[in-house]
Amino acid sequence: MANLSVKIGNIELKNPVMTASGTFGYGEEYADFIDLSKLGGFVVKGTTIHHREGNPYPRMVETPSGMLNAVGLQNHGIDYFIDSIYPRIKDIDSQIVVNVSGSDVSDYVAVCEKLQPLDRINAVEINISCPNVKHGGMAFGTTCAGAESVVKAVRNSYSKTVIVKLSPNVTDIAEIAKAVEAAGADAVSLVNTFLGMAINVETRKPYLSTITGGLSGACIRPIAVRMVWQVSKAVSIPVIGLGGIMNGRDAIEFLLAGATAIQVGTANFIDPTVTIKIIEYIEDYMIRHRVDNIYELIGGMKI
Amino acid sequence: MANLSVKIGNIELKNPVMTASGTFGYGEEYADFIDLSKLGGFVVKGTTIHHREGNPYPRMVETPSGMLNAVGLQNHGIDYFIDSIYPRIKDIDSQIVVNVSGSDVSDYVAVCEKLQPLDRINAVEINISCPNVKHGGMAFGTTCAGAESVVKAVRNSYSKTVIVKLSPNVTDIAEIAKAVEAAGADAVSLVNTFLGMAINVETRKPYLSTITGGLSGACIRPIAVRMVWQVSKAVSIPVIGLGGIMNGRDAIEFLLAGATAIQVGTANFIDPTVTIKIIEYIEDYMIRHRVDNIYELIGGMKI
Amino acid sequence: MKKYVKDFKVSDNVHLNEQYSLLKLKPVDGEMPDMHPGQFVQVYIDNSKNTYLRRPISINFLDKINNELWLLIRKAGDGTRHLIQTPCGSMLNMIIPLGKGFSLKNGNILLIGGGVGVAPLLFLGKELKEKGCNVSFLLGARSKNDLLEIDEFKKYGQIYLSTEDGSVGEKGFVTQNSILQSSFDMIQCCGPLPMMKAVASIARKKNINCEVSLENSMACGVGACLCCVEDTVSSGNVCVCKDGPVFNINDLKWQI
Amino acid sequence: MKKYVKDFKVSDNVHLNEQYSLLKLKPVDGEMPDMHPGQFVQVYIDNSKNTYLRRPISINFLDKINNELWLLIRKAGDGTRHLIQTPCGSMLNMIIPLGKGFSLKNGNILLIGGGVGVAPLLFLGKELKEKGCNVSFLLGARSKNDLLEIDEFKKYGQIYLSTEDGSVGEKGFVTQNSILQSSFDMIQCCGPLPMMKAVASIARKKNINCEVSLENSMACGVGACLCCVEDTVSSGNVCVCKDGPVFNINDLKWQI
Repeated sequence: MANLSVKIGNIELKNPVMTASGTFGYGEEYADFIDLSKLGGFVVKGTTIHHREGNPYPRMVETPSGMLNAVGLQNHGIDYFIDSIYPRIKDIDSQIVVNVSGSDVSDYVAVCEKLQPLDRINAVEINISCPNVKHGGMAFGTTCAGAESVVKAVRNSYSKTVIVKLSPNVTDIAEIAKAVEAAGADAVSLVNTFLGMAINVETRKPYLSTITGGLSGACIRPIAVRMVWQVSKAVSIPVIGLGGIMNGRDAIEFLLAGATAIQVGTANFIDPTVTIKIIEYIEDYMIRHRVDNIYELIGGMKI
Repeated sequence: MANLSVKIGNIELKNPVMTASGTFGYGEEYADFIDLSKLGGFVVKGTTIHHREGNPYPRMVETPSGMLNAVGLQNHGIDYFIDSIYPRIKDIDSQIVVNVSGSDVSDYVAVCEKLQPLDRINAVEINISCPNVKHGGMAFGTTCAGAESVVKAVRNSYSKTVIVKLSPNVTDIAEIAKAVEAAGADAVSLVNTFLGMAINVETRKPYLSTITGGLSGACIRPIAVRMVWQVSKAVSIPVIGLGGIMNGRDAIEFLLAGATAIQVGTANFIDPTVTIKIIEYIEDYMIRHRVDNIYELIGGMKI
Repeated sequence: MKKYVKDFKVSDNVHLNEQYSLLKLKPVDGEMPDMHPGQFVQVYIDNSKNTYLRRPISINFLDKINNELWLLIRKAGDGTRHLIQTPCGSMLNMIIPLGKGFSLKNGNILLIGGGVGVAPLLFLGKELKEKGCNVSFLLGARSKNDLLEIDEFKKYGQIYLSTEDGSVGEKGFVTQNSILQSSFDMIQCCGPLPMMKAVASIARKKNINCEVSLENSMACGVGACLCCVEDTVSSGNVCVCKDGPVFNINDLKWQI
Repeated sequence: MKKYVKDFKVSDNVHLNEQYSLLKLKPVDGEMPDMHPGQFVQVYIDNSKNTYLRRPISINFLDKINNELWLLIRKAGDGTRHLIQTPCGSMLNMIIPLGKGFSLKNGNILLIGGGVGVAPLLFLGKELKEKGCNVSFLLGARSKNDLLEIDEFKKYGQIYLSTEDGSVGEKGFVTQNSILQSSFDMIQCCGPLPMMKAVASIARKKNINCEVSLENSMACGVGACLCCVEDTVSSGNVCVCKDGPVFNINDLKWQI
């Protein structure tokens, strides 16, 4: 049996297949469809220090091979997560990662400090790339200085694995990745959504209440693969690849480009069982290609 | 009859529908399918000072709702264009724009100086955003200083209309647009292609000979519309919008976002008659919505 | 109720008119999931270029005798255009069942439907009748030809019709129908938003318990993406796909 | 030759085997464009989610009597998977005709095809025969069941077969077939690249004029996008879609 396990910072994933924040709820929503313990890990949705109602609807519009969303980090806040959600999911035998967002650096720190004591949460994903909030979010992720400031502060207040989720809405994502690596990140995950918009030409109004939103889905995959390739060459910490992964082939493509693990996002909406199919595809691919260890595939593109 | 004519710099287009450089050859390739004189204008493919063989094949791979290309500015050079192609197309009753590329500033200047005397060429599109060439191209388009340097030099050597084609592979496209406006551009066109890549997982080789290529097609439209909206708010020169326009609805979407004219690119490959259908759709839309003058639609998104 | 991702086989495709098809579907594995009136399914459309996400379709009817699920499809976009043309024998993959449905109360119940909104009321009417309720259907449409499944509705209750052109039933909107003069213990409604709001305000004036079934642009259908929210009195933004699509009007922040 | 964007109606869809379908198409307006053997069409596939661009398909045959165009479709990806299932009566939009075809020479001509590469040779063989040529077909496939349209080919020339498993004709590759001992005035070939290169090297050794039909990933099909280039002796990078797909081997920079 091929070895699919990978290491991200100090956490070990039984396989490289994770789910992306904001697309998989708290895992529970998919418990009817798949055995969550089969996943390498899952990232629970963006959590902030205080409760957030998110943006008004409409929050979503379909686009060619993708979708725009403008949820705006709706969540009940970190205390509610710790008191009401964590107890329900903590016994799932998979790596549970909490995606952390904030309006300023102290928010990120406060949330991470509250997560520190939780036995079953051994990694956070610092979201400096949410395009759907007025303050913070992407603002931190589009400059090296902004990214550094958040990561340094979190690093000093959180001793477990720190993953930093990068924005693709930049000229040189490798530069940002190098900055967060220098600031002490254990891994980077990319890409978050692309800032986009769509207009209803009959009403002349934007489809989203916030005018712009985050583009995800298969449409962005070629750009995401390119960015994963560039970043994995630029940094020595593990890269978690995401952006339009719809099936096992796409997952392998990201691994070959340099990703140590991958996250499945929008594809969960189209097929709630897709993550399991991807794991099975990778196992089958490794047998077909006589690959014993998944690390032989990581960055294995032949030029 | 509604008035569809728009002005870009000193040139007047009978309607806002143009074709994008590199997707429409020299117009002739589509003469069997449509009456070229019905077009507002067409941009002939990227022309350089010297003949270029372009990149080795494979140069193209299909992606979800789009395609990656790595043509690499294959063309016979400006002299061949002037001697052999211009005489064949100069009598087409439409605005003929020449897309100009170069490896350094002097190349751009030299090509524009050679175009200056041509009666039927009254505008150039300065390509500072080609992702498929080693030198120049996108390098100029991703910094304000780089963009300025090319545009200033061209402006001083070419007296007709200068359109600058911008790269979307930047953090803040509005900043670049402001820089080229300040440098003397008469208009900007956006977006050029997004840098992307795709890997064949069975061979583990990239699909393109150049590894990365330019992503175009419907998949990028939401990002392109957002950038057109941002740029049109930031500059006072006309914006020509392009990026995944597949039909008349999409064209109207770009106009509402702030584009004064639009360019149809990849869609020509899928339907060689699409430009005419788009013009007819716009005419019909203006009747349905009681719009007498196309300028009522430009930037007409209701917030 | 447990949710499934299941393949169904199209056993019949009844073209009701230019705009509407009634798809009858059998689970390939023979096992029909439990479902409740007002719930919906997410259909995967395999052959539509311009359809990336699944399409939410409300459950029209559950034919327990023939083990068939009925979906009433209206041609809205490219996805549903392909869906109404689905040939018999072909497969459809669905996530089923989704959302919270209508409540099943007792007494004198009026079910109001407009356009394709009549779909969930057939299944609901049947369940209510079997429960011993006195069911009345008030169905509205633009014109006679737009009224759907009337013969089916007749099996489960009294029928009252409104058409905008008066080609059948009373002329005008459902909200103008004289049946609304009578009193009911409960009104359950599905249709265009303006119609549902008008019905809701009548129900509120007459102090009748009222439920409506909302639409919203959905991605996941299971409450994971938080795209399809509705602002509620009890808990702020909740998911129409998971906490709805059926809401009691007292929990909505509608200005009515 | 003038190019058209034209709607065709599928008058017949012959499922040759699990992998292949023969589509017979009539122009909706009744007017069949002029075309030449070796040219191709760009088919728009309306019902495939994963097909954004048109698909280039070489012209298999032009049935002038029935005013029908034949396309031989091999199931390669999602687009062709849908294409081979196209029901009779449905419409296909095509750009037609595209590219430069085979030259029509005189004398003793051998047409070599492998797999789906046999497609253009049927139309070519017919035209050559009508021109008075002595036509021989050397057709290769993995196995007996993979050989296509043999009865059609028989109408226009001598048939020589090669199968890798020897289930019919000579065992081995077409390049090992004994017919290649004889001499010809011209060899025209279409098939997998390794096969065409092997054929080209034999032709060169025996100093036989030889044309091959190339594949390449195409977008526009009309020479506008410059994606599908082949490096040539005469003019460097040229478009396979416009200056090909048929090339004389002497103009190719193949190492043979």
